[in-house]
Amino acid sequence: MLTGVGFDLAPGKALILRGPNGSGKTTLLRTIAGLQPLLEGRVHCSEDAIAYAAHSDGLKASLTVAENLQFWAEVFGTSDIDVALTRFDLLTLADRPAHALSAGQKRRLGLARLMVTGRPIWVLDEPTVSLDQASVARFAENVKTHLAGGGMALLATHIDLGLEAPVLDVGVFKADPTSSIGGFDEEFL
Amino acid sequence: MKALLLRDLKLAFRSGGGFGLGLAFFLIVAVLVPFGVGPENDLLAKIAAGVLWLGALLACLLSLDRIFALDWEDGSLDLLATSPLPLEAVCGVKALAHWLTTGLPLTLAAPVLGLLLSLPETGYVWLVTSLALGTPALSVIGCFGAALTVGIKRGGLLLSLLVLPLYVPTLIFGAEVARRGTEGLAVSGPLALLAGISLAVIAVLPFVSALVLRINLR
Amino acid sequence: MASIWEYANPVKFMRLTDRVLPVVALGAAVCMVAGLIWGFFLTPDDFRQGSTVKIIYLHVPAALIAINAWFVMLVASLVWFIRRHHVSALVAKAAAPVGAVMTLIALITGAIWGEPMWGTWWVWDPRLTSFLILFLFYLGYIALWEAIESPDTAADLTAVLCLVGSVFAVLSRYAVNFWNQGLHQGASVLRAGAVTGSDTEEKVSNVFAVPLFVCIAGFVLLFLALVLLRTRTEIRKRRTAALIARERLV
Amino acid sequence: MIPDLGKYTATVLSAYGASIALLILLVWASLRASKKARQALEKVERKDG
Repeated sequence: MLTGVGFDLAPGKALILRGPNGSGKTTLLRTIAGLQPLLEGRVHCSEDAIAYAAHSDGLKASLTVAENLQFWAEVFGTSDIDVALTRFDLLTLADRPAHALSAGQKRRLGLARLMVTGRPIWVLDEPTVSLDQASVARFAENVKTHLAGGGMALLATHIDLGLEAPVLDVGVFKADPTSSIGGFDEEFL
Repeated sequence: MKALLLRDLKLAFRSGGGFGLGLAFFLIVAVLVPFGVGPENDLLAKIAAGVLWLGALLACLLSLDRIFALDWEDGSLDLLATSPLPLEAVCGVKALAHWLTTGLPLTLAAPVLGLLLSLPETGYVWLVTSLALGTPALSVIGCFGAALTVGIKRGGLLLSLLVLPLYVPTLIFGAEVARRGTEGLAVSGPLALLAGISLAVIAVLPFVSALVLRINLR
Repeated sequence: MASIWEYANPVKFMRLTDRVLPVVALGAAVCMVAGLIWGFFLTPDDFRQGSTVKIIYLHVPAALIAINAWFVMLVASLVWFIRRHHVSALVAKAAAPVGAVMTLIALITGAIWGEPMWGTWWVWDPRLTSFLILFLFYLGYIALWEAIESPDTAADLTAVLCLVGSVFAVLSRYAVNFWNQGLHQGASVLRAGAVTGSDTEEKVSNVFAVPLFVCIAGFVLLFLALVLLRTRTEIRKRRTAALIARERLV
Repeated sequence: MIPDLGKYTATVLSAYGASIALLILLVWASLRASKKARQALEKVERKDG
């Protein structure tokens, strides 16, 4: 339910989305990831370039950490999960089933998935939820490495990750409810 | 795609996966029927093929809502939809996994349960053939129903209501093959129609399921 | 010449149906009352079926509407899918319960009629069985509409269900035909076709035919009136929801 | 005033009774839903001004 939003993202750069709850951050990210259709406008990037991570991590409780990650690696056609495990400090947990992980550990595993996708643009919705300070720092480190390698990141977050990234406040793009584009049935008004 | 198939199979076999539930249900149905209709072997022999088909169908129905609901809840479905796998392939693979974990075991178990219901000797071949041909259609149609109801809380009952009428043609032709085979009549007619339905739904419905999933993911 | 699609606009639709609905409703009432009274009081008994032939004035029109209501839903679903007119989706939604009730009437009158004719309430005749399956399709369709909260998602999903269901309904019809032939080979004593569908219509003489046509016209008009009324209800509900949503946003 | 229906009186009357009851129920339900929707809409529209 946003209107007039526009931005470019160059390789090696990140963009942070801010905005109060319900302002449309999640909707914007899902639209960019290709899960929701655009009402108007365009997204100039290939869907194949995007790795999307949302509130839920898509983990299977009865599979181990390594199996979970291996599955996504195979889906995305990559094979090396060790780097991702090391970077997110999951090596010692590799053989533990996912249901035995803490919330923060699950989150780390969910984020480690991004690395095995091998895709340049990370689209992240509140990636730091339930992470402790050390993990947040580790995650920020990983994002920086990803950017240094020519990757891009689009994050919706309220935590300062220490990234040199511009901040886009989506609150100001809120669609005027009396205009013709809205989230409800304008045809019936 | 292989990875997805292997993962789904692994999940089905691990604890809480529900594999074996369908088989157990099938067994219980076959055991309960004689209690319901009486122990006369003649009567049982006459209805065995139909009862086994109906039992297989209901056992199939039991695990349908697991096809997408679990992946929906934990967010995997979103991630799969943004992955390089086409959603049509995801639907096809999920239906295949469902068939491998329910339809195939049911087909293999059917002859054993046929013994319990004193199925005549002539019937075994055709019972297994018809189930082998028909259960894939049940899985694919069920996969469509599961895709329709994926976003609905407690959609299990609704899923049954939607899927059961769609099962009618498959059940009729499948049970007809088994019954005619048991009675020693020609089976080629219903057999061809059963195979036709299976092939048609396997070819078309994964695309429809993917369309429906995209609508639900919006 | 105004395009027919203009009436896909809710406001125009409401304005038009505001004038049309009373006329259709009146026509339905007149035809129904006239046809049923004519049929019930003023027609002779059939030499073979006695007074039960009077059930035909309910059974045949209800059965006709039962099938054609599904066709209406199918067409409306297609229009919604291709042109995204909300009114079309709502027409499909509005037609379903009417079709379901008509199916139920056809089934009940069929069973009541069958009791003295065939000596049993229910025969697994292909025609009757198909109607039972059709009734299940209606139930599933209505239940799916009720279960989904987002109206557009519900419209999309029920449209897909209607399309797929239509294919399977036709398939079931042939399957049921096939199945029953297999069961009752040569046994034609209880042939239901002789008393229910087309066979009768060929045989009915004018004495029965004219009131029957009046009844059919009455049922068609009643169906139209109910669908219009229910569509208007749905449009009002959507408008209410849209107004409340706007209020919350402002 | 009811015509002589012979031995099928109960059959014919029950068929008519059941069908007309169902039809009346359907019409009544549709009218009630329509009235409710209209009132709800009027309430919201009045508030909107």
